[in-house]
Amino acid sequence: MSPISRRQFITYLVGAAGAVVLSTRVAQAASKAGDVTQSRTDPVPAARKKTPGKPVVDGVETQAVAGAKFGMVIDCGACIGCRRCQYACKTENNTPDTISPAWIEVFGLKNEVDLTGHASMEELRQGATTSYTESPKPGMWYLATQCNHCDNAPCVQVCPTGATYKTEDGYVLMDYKKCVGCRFCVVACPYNARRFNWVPPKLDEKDINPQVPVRPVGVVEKCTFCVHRTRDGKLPRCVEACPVSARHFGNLNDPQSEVSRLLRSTPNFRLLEDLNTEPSIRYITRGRKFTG
Amino acid sequence: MKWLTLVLGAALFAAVAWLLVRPALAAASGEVPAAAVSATAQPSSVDANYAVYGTAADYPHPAAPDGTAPLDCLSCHKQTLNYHDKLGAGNRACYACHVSTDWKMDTLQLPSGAVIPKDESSQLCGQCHQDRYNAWNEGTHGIPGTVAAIPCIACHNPHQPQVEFLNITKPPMPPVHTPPPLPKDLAIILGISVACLIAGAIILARRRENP
Amino acid sequence: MIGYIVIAMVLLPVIVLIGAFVLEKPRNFRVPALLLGSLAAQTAFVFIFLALFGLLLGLLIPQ
Amino acid sequence: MLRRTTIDQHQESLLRPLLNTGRPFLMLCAALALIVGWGVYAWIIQLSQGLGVTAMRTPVGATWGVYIVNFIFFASMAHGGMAVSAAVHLLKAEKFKPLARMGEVLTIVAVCMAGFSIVIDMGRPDRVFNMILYWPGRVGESPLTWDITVIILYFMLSLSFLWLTMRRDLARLADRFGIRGRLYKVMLIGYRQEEDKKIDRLAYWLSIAIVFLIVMLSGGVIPWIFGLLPAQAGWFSSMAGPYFLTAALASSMAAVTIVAAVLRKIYGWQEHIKPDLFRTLGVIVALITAFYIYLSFTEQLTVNFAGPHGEVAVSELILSGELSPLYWGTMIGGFILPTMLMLAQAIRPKWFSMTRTVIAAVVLVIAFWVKRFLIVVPSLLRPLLPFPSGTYSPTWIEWSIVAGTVALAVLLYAVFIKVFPIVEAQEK
Repeated sequence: MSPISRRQFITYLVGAAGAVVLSTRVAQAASKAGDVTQSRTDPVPAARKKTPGKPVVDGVETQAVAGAKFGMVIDCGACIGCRRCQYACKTENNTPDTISPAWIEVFGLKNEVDLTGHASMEELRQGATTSYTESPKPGMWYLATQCNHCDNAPCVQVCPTGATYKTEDGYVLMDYKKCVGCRFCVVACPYNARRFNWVPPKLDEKDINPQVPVRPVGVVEKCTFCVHRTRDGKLPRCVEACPVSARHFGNLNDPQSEVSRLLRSTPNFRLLEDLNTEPSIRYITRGRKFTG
Repeated sequence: MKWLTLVLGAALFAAVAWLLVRPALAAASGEVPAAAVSATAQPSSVDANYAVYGTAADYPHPAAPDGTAPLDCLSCHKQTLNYHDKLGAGNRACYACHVSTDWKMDTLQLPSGAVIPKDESSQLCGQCHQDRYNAWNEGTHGIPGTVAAIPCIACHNPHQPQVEFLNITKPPMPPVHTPPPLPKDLAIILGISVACLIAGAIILARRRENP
Repeated sequence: MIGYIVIAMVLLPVIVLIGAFVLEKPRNFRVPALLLGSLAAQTAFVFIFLALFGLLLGLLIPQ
Repeated sequence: MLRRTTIDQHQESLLRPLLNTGRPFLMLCAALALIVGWGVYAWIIQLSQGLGVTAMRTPVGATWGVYIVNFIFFASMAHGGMAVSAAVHLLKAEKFKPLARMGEVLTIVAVCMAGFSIVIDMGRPDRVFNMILYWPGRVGESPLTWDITVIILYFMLSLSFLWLTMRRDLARLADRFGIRGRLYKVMLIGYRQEEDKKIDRLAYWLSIAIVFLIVMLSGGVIPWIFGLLPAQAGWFSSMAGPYFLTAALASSMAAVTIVAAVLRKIYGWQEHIKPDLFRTLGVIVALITAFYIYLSFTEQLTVNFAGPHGEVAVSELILSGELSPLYWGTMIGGFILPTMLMLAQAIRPKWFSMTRTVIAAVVLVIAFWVKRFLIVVPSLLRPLLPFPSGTYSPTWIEWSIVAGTVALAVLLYAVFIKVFPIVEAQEK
């Protein structure tokens, strides 16, 4: 007679496995809580809890941050149009050369257009450039756009397979494995933030960031707010790369976060607000820090 | 007396610890160890420069500087200074920032006389542009700790600080994919055969109608 | 959620009309059975066709 | 006895497509097959190299192009035939009876091509089954899912309708043909003579259902793909439904006119299909097109009078911009002139000419294809954010695939008339 029956043994085994998994999780959570980067912005609230279940797709194992709603503040008064964010994003997110422009697009807009007199979009368009002349140029201002991670996202609404979805912590993400490439979301997005893989991506093996999946041909992709970084308490790559601190990222639900403080203290607006998309990117025109 | 010993000892300990730890830290973050850079810079970095810009023979500097005689920069370098010409006349303007004896140009000199490595040039700019340097330190041009902060000279040419922006704009995005060309021969053959078939069909049908 | 209304708006009248046809005199078992059978068979066919077609195209598309 | 022979001869003439297949027919089929083959070749290039071989681009440029235009075009082509058929069965418009099945077959073929066009437009056609797989979760929101649902439903109802109403003829012919007869017998599963009465009722009720589905498809879910998107100026409109429905009915009735005229000419069915029928069809098409012209006018008037920036940018592009030659050419040469011609024929019967009517119908069908292009593309070329103006001119791959689908539709139609009786037998 063995001291324990087979059933008991299995029960113990399962229990032990569970305990190991649990302890690893706890250890991970503890280590994560400790290593929140000491940056100016702390995107994740101090009492950061992970909701169980719902492992996130895209090959990135992250989980929604409970109680958080991430958002970005872009200061078009500070932006000098250098497109460093665009390039940083491109390398961080494995965007191939065939997707052009990459996920971020920076408009250079002429100052001569009298904005207070309600310039028409046509006037703006005529005065606009997305060409990469040396910047900043006198008489130009710059407007950086990317996926707005709308709360009421038209792209999520129209997707016939649910390949794009809104997460509880504010991201609009893509499941590249579900996407059939109908591009309905592309035409539904008023910000033209979505990109399509018209041809198979060509990337050097050494340039690939292993944290971000490489998208196959024929699927739609877009800015993810660097979900693989930001859910772990880091900043999106574009925010890090900005040489003039025109970008700020954080938890809009946390009144102490930098974005919340900025939005409380500064007048702000969102793009195409009348379309009721509720974007998560807000724009301010605070200007440079040291102009005083 | 007891307190003084304690404080001095603590300071000594801290300094030693700092000297030991700093290179390790710097190495970990991929930067050139500051302690290793002195007025006589390491040969390796000079070699690296030569690898890029040419050989030692291409540089008609004193082969073995004694470290005392100031160099006559302007005898060779026709550097025009815009705005920064107020730093001094002739070579004195160069010495305002560069170490007068370091022909390898690896070091810079603060007004206090302290020598700093070239990589920390922003500190030198801060000697006059204090407010901007403070803002820079606060992270206006990159967040300390996450990515290397972009130094002043990344954008502002130190010799022409007002007129020239250096290397700030990233190049244009690469062109998009172009569709493959039409296989003309195949298309012509197909067009002719389709036209012939349709014309033939119509002619035959006509003939059958009115024989 | 508006979609459920749209689909109900499409499907309900069609179901009602087919129901009217089935129940109307002259009563007949065969024809309604054929109609419903053909609808069911076509649904199955469309599903299977799409699945197989997808598999076939999967061979051509660079993965 | 004599009278019976005439009726038999009369009936017999309707079977001409089944009885004799001449060399011209085969040559025509070969030509069509060549075009289809060319389209398949282009499609294989597109599949293996990605949609980058088209001229579609995003975000600057058109995200949807001629494939979606083709989709709307074919989906709308599906309606005229069914409308004629429904008129026969609901309103007892016996005059149109010879056209009923021609229209039904046109519907089946066109719906197939519409579905195919969507698959061609997809970046990952190998995942087409995902649309079915995730249907339950997405049907609550996605207009494209509604679209797939209604198109499949429409296709199934039309096919069932065609099959069940054709069985009477097949039963009569099953013994006359060898291989085809065997196929007929398979399709005659469970056939009894007495089912004909019930089939008549089926035709009646299904006609109502199908007319209803026409409204829900071309006046509903297809325009809602466009009309529900505030992101695209020029699309976002509650008028999209009636606008698309009118275009669908006009273009597909014109297509029925063409098909009927061609078959009448080739198979000498002058006794069965009277010229008067074409005049009536022409008047119907002309009236619907006139209504469409009116709708186009109100659309542009609304946009330009109120003048919202995005809408005006799109309107400018088609009224005075680079697409204006296409727009005005379509409106004047494609819509107004044929409409006036057909209406003139209605007023003065002696002006009527078969050839002119058919040419006008052909022009209308092409014009409606171009008009769909002018609905889909300009809005995509004028985004709401200040992107530079993109352009879109389809590549040879796109034109080849479009030509291939059109040729495939004609080819399928040609095959059908060789396999099944295309005209319902008249009962005297």
